[in-house]
Amino acid sequence: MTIILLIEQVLNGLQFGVMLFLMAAGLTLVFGVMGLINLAHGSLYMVGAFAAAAVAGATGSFLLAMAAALGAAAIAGVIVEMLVIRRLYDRDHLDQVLATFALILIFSEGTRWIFGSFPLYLNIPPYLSGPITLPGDIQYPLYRLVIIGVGLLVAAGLFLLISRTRLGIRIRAGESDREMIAALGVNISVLYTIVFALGAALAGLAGALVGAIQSVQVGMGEPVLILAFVVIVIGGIGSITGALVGSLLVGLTDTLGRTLLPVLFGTFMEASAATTVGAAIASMLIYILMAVVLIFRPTGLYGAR
Amino acid sequence: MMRREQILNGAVLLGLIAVPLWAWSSGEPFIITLATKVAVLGLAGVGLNIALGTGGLVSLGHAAFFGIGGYAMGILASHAQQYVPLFEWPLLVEGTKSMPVIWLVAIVFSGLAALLIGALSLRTSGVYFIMITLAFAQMLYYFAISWPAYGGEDGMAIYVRNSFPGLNTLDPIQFFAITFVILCMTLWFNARLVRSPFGTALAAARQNAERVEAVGIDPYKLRLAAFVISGMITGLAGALFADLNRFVSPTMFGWHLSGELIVFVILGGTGRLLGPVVGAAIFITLEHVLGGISEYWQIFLGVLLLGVVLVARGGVIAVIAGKGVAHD
Amino acid sequence: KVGMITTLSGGGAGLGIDVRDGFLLAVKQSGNSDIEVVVEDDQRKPEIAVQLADKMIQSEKVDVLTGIIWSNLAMAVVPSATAQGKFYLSPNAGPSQLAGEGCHENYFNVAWQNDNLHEGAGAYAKDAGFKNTFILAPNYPAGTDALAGYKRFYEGELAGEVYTKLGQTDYAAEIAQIRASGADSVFFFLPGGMGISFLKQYSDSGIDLPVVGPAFSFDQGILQAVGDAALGIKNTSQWSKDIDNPANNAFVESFQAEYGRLPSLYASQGFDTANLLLSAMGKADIDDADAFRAALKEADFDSVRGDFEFGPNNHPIQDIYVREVIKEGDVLTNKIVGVALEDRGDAYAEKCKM
Amino acid sequence: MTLLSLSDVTASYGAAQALFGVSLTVDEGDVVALMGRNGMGKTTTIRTICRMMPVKSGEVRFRGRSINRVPSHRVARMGIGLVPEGRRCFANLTVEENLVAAARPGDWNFASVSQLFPRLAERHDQIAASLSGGEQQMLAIGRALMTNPTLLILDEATEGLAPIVRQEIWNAVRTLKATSALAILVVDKSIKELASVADHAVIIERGKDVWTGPISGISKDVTDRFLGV
Amino acid sequence: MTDVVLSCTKISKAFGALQASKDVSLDLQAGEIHALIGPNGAGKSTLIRQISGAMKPDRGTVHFLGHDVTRLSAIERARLGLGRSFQISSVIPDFTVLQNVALAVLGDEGNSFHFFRDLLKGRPTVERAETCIARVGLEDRRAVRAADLAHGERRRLEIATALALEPRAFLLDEPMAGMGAEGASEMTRLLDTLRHEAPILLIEHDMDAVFALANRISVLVYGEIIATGTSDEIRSNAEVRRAYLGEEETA
Ligand SMILES: Nc1ncnc2c1ncn2[C@@H]1O[C@H](COP(=O)(O)OP(=O)(O)OP(=O)(O)O)[C@@H](O)[C@H]1O
Ligand SMILES: Nc1ncnc2c1ncn2[C@@H]1O[C@H](COP(=O)(O)OP(=O)(O)OP(=O)(O)O)[C@@H](O)[C@H]1O
Ligand SMILES: [Mg+2]
Ligand SMILES: [Mg+2]
Repeated sequence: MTIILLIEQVLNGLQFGVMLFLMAAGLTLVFGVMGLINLAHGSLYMVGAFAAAAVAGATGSFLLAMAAALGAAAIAGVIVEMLVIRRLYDRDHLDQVLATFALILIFSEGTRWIFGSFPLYLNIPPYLSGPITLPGDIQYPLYRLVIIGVGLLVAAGLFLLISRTRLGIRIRAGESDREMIAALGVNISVLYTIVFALGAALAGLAGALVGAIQSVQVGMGEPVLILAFVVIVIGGIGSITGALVGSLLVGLTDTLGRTLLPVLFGTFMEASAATTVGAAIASMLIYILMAVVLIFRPTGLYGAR
Repeated sequence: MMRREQILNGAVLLGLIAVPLWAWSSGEPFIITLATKVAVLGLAGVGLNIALGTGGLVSLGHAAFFGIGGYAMGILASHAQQYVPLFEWPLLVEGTKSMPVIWLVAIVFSGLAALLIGALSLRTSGVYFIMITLAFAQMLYYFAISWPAYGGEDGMAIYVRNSFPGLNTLDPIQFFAITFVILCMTLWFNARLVRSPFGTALAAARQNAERVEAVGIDPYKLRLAAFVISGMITGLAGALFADLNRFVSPTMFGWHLSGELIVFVILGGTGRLLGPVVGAAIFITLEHVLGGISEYWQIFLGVLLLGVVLVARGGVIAVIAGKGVAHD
Repeated sequence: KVGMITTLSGGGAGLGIDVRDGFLLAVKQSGNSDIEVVVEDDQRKPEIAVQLADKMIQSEKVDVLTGIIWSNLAMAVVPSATAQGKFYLSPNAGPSQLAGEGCHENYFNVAWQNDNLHEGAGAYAKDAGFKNTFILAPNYPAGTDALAGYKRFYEGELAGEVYTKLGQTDYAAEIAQIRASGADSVFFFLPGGMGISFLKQYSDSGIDLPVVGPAFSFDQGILQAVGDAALGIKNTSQWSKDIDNPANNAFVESFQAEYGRLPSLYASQGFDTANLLLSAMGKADIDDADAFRAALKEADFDSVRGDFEFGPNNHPIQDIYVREVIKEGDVLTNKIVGVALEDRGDAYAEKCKM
Repeated sequence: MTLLSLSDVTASYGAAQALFGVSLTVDEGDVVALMGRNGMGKTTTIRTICRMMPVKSGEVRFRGRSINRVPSHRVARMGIGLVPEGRRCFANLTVEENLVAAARPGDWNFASVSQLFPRLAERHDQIAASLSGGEQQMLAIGRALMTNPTLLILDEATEGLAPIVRQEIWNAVRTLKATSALAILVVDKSIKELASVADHAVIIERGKDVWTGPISGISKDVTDRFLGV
Repeated sequence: MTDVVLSCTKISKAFGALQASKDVSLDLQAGEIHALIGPNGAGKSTLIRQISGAMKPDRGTVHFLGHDVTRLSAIERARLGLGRSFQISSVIPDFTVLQNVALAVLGDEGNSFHFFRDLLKGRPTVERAETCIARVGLEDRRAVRAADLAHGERRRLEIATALALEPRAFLLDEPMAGMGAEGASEMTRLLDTLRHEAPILLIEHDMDAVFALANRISVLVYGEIIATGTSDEIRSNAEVRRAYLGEEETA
């Protein structure tokens, strides 16, 4: 393995990490800030991707498609929050798990009912497609660089929103004592609806952006959901910084594990056995990472202690 | 209020015998299979309920123990089937098709796994605990998928159900009887456990660990013991489930299964003795009734579950029997 | 009476729906009222499939089972169903165990042995003169079988052999490895969404090595989602909608008329399965198992893929074609460009002792 | 003018009724002491005023308007500032964030609160959860003041405070009373200290008001009967 | 009267720049009530936490009944007989008063790993619990869930729990907080008798109670003990007046 390839793989790892962050951002927001375990986050991600694919198919415009993803997911978020989620804030996590699990079923099969069982088409627009050449003669797809950019922007924006604005303070206050913040004159229900919609919109955006280089299909949200949970738990719940660091860590571990482990095993094993064993361990790697992090830091890297 | 729950519990158990008996007399063996499934998954839920309901340990990784139980059955039985010993060194160990032996192995190994996973996971709490238990189950899942010796993703089919002395296990009603008796024994154990000093201290640690420490009891040890007991019961259920299907596969380790077990527990009523059984019965009935109605039946399932969470707070048992020993 | 257990809900539902639709279309066209089809959804879970099989056998008292899409579900259901004396006709999955040691006289595979299309790809790679191929597949039994199948006919060097995680969605790392490996071609087996992701990302990476793969990632149902990234790619299949025979032409036309979409590979397999069954029903009574088995074995029906016969292990002996993805107007579809393997049986037949 | 009035208010926790008809009024600029033994319903009364629990029957009026159905946050914005029993600081926020979270414009701001409780200014960057008990109590009072209320409700606001701080708080209350029209409803266990600041008293027993009058009118007989001293 | 039951020597603890305990030395002798007073944030609760084992001191040692317990966990110290109450009531909300106290009895008996015995059918356990409940005057409320208790009642439950442990020394953090005048005087009476069972280290801001009860009073200011003495000595100490008591208390 050459140095250039290694660098490229590190870059791939970082890129994958940022992509994960984009998926995890909305989840941290809702989960960390509002204390709600939202398993349906993956469904909102799917809603965004489907909305984008539908609009892109109808209009041919990628930007409109992104706007549609944001809008559709936000609206879905508002509806879900007002009908269901609102009643779950003061319940324990278990009720939230069950209710949002039910939402997954409704969303998935509802989407299949509307769009059918086959994957949809959503592609990178021509002006963002193809590779560009980075220093060191690394060929790198432009679109992935765009995703990195968007991810970092979202990270910065969220960080400022939560830690620097009054809105952020109030949201966090509500997380610690909803009844009390209301008794002090803050309309926490509206605030929470807004936050949930924002989280949903971020999920939708992630779904649409990522959907262009993956497949837009029913059930696409589930693996993402688990990964996003892994990320925010490693980073520490409620911490935007943690989510970013967690994503990068998971991205790097996964990518490098996938490429390096088989090589590593190859040094003392027969080649084809090494590829299977290496791949098997690589597929467990992020879970091993998560377990190790939690064993040494029971509340994640940036979690409150 | 307590009384009402006891009467309800009795009614549920009676119903669980009556339905398969009726099905047996009217030649509907599939209904018996379904009832057996309820009993087995209910048993797994009862195991989870000890950790989750009494101990407050929300494990999203109980599929790990369920799967270990299943694979204990699969591995032992497949070796017995092919007359290949498991290993010959340091001592010769043969496979077996005897249920009691398989159960014992399932219980021991899932208990050991729970000890290990619990010892590490219990350092965390809350959502972190949920996720770290999930992580361990996922590791086993991916391991099982890519481990070729025992079928990988394809799993293992055991063509003939294992044997139990004196019974013909291939007869659905007899196999049901086995699972039902095990379920009842476990429920009895669970009922004793909840009122015992251990159960009381465990429930106290769920609500306020600091208080429990202040009276000189170590919550970590309580929880670990509860987690191990819980894992062993779920492991036993896994072995039975494998025998019910005469088949094991990595999906037994999947997070869907962990999720379903949680759904059973909440649906019936967290911390209720028969909660998981009621939950499993409702879920499985819905699955089979709705499945025949529409291709999009999961929408209806989703709506129903949602209704239960929003309206029937504290699970179905709480609605019928009142709050009683509720944990709100 | 036929029990169909297939995947109708969740992620992989498209395949099951196509098999079902193809099957029911054939039944409808036959006008045969003796046949009753019970369809159930297995949710792609082996446990559910096993229970449904029990239900079909015990309660519905079906004579023939069919419909399963996935190998692992087939492994769960088929052995015990055939052990109970039922017939099983596989419209899609063909795991190697069931072709070899685990074969059974009541088990008929109407699609292919799992390795077939990969073997075709390997044969094509050899014919096309590939010398240094990079191959990848998910790390599970079907994935290892796929790479083994490819290597069985491919004769060049391997630039790399990679197993990916099942369900993986991001292939940047693998694509970088491909770029660095000095390969002259790529073979991949990534069913479902994995293949879509891979192809989109591959085409965006700017690498333009020739790619070959089994038909699964280029099938009608999935192709539109891959988009132009798939154009020109060679893939191997035992069926294509442009195979020119009367049965196929009629099938494509009537399927489109009935369901308003182009038929997929899976639909063709469902259609063939039903026709095989109907042909046997015309010759023998299902209650006479031996006669019925013999009737099935004759495979006396007009397969949409042309010549079709069963080998000694009740698996097809058939041609594997090479197709190329083309665009017909706005619609992506496939065109046959050659034959990779003629009258191919499978590698496990001699292990089958029936 | 009457600012707050409760007439025959009842309320329950689930099936258990806690208030059986409480009536009281607080006039503008008035300091009213709400008294009674443990568990008699003082806190429950306050919770109904702040709409943290539903009024079963009877009526709560604030500024001439029935607030039986007004949501909690609206009531607060109409001008009620609450220092709840048990402090209930936002544990995961810093001192400063606790203070600004619900602040509304007016005389009370971070500077004036810091002046009242210098200790808070010193620890402004500390997470509330790690404050000492008394510091949390100060924070809760400061937080309520920052909403610039017209009616301040203090539920055991001096619990756990050092005598010297308690004196400061009572002094502050006296100053507020003298310099602004702020009305105060106060629950506290020290009758002696209440007597020095309150104008009126309402005594609650088993969820009903049993004695109302000027604080100076509380006789030994009344304290013996209702307050158990 | 001079047996030292509990002592801490030169305990120091810092939170970042804040020195919450500075070389604090303190002892508790058999049969006495030793009151610890001081301004809010002086470090009283922090000190109690270090003595009870909930927090590790940076430096210094804690001795209990002649053992060096500095390295023992809170649980082990509780088992040795160190009973504590929390400044903010800490009860098991879903348990009844009786169950709460029975749990403490169980802790004292030291065998919570019984899987079959029915806890509330164990006579001695329940009897012991009921005695403790009666001593704090909660006998009428024994079947009420702790969550449904009023604040003052919950404080009493807290004390009953500490009693049930039959400790060799009590650490009480503001036991009077939230009690009405009546409750406070009852509590004063209770503590007065309690000191003969086990000595009490008492943190309290209720000066009436402190002056009435304490054999000795130590005053902690900014993490340091600035004075130790009898009620009268402390009452007349000018520095204590300035830092803590203010003017009225001395009147
Ligand atoms: N959350 C609750 N659920 C059920 N009952 C409650 C709850 N909170 C209080 N109660 C009951 O309501 C009654 C009145 O309680 P409340 O807290 O209003 O008393 P209080 O006068 O404020 O007493 P204290 O001086 O102890 O604070 C008590 O009998 C108490 O047991
Ligand atoms: N974990 C912590 N991190 C930072 N500072 C802390 C922490 N715990 C306590 N402090 C600070 O240490 C000081 C002492 O706190 P402590 O709780 O011991 O005070 P106290 O004497 O009990 O006061 P009170 O009488 O108000 O309860 C306070 O200023 C507090 O803010
Ligand atoms: Mg109160
Ligand atoms: Mg303190």
